[in-house]
Amino acid sequence: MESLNLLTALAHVNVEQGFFYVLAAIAIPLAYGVVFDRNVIRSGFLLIGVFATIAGLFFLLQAQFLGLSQILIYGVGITLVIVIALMLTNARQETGMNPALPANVGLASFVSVLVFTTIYLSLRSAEDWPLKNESSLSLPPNIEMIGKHLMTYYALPFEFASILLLAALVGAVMLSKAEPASLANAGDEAEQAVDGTDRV
Amino acid sequence: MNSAVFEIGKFARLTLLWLCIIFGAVWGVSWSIGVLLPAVILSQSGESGRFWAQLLQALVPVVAVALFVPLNTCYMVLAERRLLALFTVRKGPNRVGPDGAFQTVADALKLLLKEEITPRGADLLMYTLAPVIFFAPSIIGVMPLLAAVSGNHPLFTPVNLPTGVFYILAVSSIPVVGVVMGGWASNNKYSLVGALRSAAQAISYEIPLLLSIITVCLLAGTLDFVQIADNQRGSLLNWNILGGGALTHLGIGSPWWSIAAALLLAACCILLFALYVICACAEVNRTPFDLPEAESELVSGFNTEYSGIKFAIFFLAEYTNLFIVSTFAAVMFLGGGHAPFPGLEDACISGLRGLLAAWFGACTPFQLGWLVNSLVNPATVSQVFWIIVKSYALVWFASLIRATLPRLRIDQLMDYSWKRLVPLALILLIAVTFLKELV
Amino acid sequence: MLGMVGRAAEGFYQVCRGLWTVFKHSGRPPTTKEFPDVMPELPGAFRGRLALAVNPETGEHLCISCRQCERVCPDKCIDITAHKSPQTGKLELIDFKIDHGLCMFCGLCTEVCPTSCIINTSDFEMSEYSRGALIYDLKRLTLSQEESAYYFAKKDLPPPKPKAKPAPKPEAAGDAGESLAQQPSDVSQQPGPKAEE
Amino acid sequence: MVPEMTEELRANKLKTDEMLINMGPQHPATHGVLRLILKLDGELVKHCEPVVGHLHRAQEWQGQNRTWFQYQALIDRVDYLSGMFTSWALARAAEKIDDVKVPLRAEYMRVIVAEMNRLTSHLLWLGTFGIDLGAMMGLPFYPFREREELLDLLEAIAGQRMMFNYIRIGGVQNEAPPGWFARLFKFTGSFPDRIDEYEAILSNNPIFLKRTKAVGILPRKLAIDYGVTGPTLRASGVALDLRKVKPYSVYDRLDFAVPVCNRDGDTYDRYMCRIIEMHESNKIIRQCIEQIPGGTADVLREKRKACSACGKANCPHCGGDLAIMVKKQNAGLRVKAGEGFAAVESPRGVLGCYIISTGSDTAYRIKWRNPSFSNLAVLPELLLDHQIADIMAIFGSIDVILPDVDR
Repeated sequence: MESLNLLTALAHVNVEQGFFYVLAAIAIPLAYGVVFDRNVIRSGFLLIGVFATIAGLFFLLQAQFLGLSQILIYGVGITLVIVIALMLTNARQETGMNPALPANVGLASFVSVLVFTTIYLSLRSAEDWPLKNESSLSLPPNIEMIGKHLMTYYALPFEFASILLLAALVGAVMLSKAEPASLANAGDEAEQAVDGTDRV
Repeated sequence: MNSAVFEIGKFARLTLLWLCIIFGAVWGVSWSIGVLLPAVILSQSGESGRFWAQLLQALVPVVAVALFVPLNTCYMVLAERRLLALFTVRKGPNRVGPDGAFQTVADALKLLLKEEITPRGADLLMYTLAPVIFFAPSIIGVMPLLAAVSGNHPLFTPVNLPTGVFYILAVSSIPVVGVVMGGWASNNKYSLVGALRSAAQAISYEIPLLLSIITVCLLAGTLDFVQIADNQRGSLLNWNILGGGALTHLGIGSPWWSIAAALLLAACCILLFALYVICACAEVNRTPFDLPEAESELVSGFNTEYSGIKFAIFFLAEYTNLFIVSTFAAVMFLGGGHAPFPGLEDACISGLRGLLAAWFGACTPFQLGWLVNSLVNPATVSQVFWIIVKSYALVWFASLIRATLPRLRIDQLMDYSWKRLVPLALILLIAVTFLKELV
Repeated sequence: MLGMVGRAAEGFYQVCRGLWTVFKHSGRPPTTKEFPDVMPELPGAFRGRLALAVNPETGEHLCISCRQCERVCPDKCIDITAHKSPQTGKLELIDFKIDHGLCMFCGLCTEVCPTSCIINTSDFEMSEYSRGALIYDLKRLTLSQEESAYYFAKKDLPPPKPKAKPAPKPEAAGDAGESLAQQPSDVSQQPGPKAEE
Repeated sequence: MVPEMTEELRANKLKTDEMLINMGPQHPATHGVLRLILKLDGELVKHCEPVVGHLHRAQEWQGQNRTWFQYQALIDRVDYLSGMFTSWALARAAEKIDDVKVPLRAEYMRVIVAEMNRLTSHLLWLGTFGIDLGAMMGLPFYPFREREELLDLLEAIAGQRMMFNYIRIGGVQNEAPPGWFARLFKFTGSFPDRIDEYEAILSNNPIFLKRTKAVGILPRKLAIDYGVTGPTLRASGVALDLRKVKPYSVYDRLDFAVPVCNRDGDTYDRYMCRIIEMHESNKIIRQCIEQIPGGTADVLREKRKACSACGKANCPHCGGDLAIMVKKQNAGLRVKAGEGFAAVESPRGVLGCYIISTGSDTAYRIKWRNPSFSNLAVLPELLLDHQIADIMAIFGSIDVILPDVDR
């Protein structure tokens, strides 16, 4: 990353901007792939690619810690679990179905447009993004800074987040431990519907 | 008996030859494009050449890694085969080149020339991408290690990240994506099972590995490789494996609790090292944990269907990962590039300096003397020497483990990680934190 | 808790013991035999390529065309061509073919040979580019005098009687002549254990 | 533990897809060409169906179309790791029909070579068992080193390393070459130390214990029901060893123990059984060398030199014991009309041969009772609810030779 800095200083051109567009050009098709690829597992892998490019964006913003965490936790850990979960489901059944019913499409596009607009508007409203100018974040040893902020200024959100995660863990344990009878029956029916296929 | 000694001698000779090749090539190339070429450019074109000179200098780490990784893998594979041969009373490859020194080069060439087979029904994109994703992290993972290995040599300072340790940990978690991808994409059930196993294994062993590394970082108080290595300067007692200097602070008049704490800390750190070695073995799929490619069960696991250059890339990355993990351990626990005894390092440096002076000092004009001086810096050479000794010793130890231990089963593996290693790592984390304050 | 620590220590000790045992082996001489450079020392009983020995002293062919080997061969890989010499009325060997691609080196032919003519040599490197080349004819099968002497000594075989050839020949030839009719009962004049009719 | 987990899974109805895997016929760990059709739930084996017959060579039929003499040479190939035992079973069955009294020296020679062959078989099993468990590099080579020495010895006496064709109807093929007994005796002296070395690597290794203890438990009753024999049965607590139960040849004159575990045997017990058996076989060989009538081959040679008339069956000087075969065999070898069954204790279990002879030079009918076939039959029961990795451990521990299964 420092070498990147060096190059930036040397070239007298805005390399960062160039890199940003390159990363965006990779990320957007990948993201489309995640949505439109008919193969669920494949789109899971593409999701990893999306996260990786976003980590690259973090690097561009000099947020090393964030970028590395992004790779470590989202890029590999969580998405891999998702992919494995997808592998364990019956993918052939998924690809066999036709989700592109007109009603579904309409609803889905309505929701996506809504979400996109919301995010876009909220982003627009902030006129100046003071990322580069906030000296505390752009200092190289920013892990220390993040640690301090987490333990002092952001202590409450941090604790909330950890409680949320704990709850999620407990919930996961509960879910896998015992299913309600109704759910189990539903699962039975679902199984009967599925042919004994051996291909994942 | 004589013939056994003879075989060991042959192995030592091979090692020497290959180390000369690897480090000679890497050092020569990095020096010429990092020092010589920029000097020439600057002297020719003055200020306008500054950009190109600096660009070349910035490229040094990349070129060095690109050279180092394949050469190093060639040596490591050869060394492993020869060592396994030694352990199993055989001779090992000894036909290609002197004593079989270039066997792996020949093997690599053979792999490159082999037909690439894509199985029917494979997901071509994922199938092709998988080796790349598996290999890329091992290349970029080596980079921060370069600075630590070379004693923060000016050429490699750019890749010395303040968050080096964290960087390596993040990067080393990526290969498993390649494994899962390749295993799934090759449309083979053995591959798929291997990939799933690999994912489960990587995710579970990353936690104790991370915890053990975090503990060392706490002990050292930094995430910077060079600093961690520098903190262990001095002697064996300063190494992190013995508590990072806790023992040296003890004097005659230290209170008993301080002595006890220091000894306990040292014991904890040795345990920590054992923990790291176990987790690292699991992380790079070495023998007791080589389930993803368990040969007797899953044919060859995730790379069953790979052939030719793709397989070669998997192979390359696997050994590079082993090297990264070993060097990492050498820096984190075994004092980096510092000699185990206080006098030894100084003796190394002054001896080298004397040697250089004797060879070049008397008869060379100023210019050449400068070149030589920038080429061979005695302190750097000593540093590189010690760290290489340590990391290859760990690599050889991995070979010994591979020659001995059977493989764990997947549920036992997970059991072992979650029920033994994670609690142990947590206990050690807390213990080390407290003991460090006590000492 | 203490038990767990004890078990862990025990396991660690045992792993170290195993590692040490393996490590010790690096100081032992390798067992590898570098084959093309160092030829193995084969015992006399080794059943390698089949060959026809000659009398080490006189150089005359030992085969009397009795066809015992041809009959006993489980693979039927031996093919003998002989004819009755018009002059002497005795069998004369014309050609002797062994298909080594078919042979399984069981050594039965060498056991039944009455004159120790067909023997298993210690030669085992006989790869060829075609199956046809594995069919050895009389010329390729016949050993030189020195080789015959070597194998007679190595296999501890009784030396052939030098000039006793005319004496056993009519008997053997007669035997072989009858056996041309492929009657197994003819051979049973050298009976197995309790052969009976 | 694994079984409880599946119980729990079943009770909670957690849905996962079953996977059908074809293990073999080309798989590095199926010891040849066995095909296992496995239904997996995750990594757990839910159903296993062994498919045999890829190596069927009609060995029984060949016995009806080859003369006795020729068939003896072929039959080594049935169980290629212990050819001596198949030869021995055939020879004993034929001798039973024919009422042949085998010379005592030949009986001793048979025991020696057979026990050597048992050692080679067990050594190879140990090496491959290590491979099956993932000890890929170190362990397999040490047993193979010792096996090599034994095979060299067998080669010196029989002429080949695996297809011995040494034990014949009426005796053994030939006398041992000079110095053979001395070499063998020297080997048996150092061999127990070598076994201790293997044990230092494996027997107490925590990973090995985890992989083998309580894995693939074969209850006593199940083993008997399936007709399992050999070390696999003895590890399950049934003391059936023909060498002890129905001593044939000269086993009643030898002092040796048969290792039997007094519980339902798991993979570790089967491993231990074979390790101890190697020690016992070593002991048997040593005793035989000491007891063999006429002394070792070198002594015998001296005796024969001194006694000029030893061609006789009952030589007063060197005794009738010194013969190694009843009569010199040839292509016209015949066996009396009749039928008979004889069995020997091969490294894998009871190896039986049933012959109907009509008195001609070929058998009318030959039927083999191969231990591997029965031992393999129990495999699906053993594999149930075990993991993929355990398949190899269990399959390795019952020690099946595929040609022996398919004949």
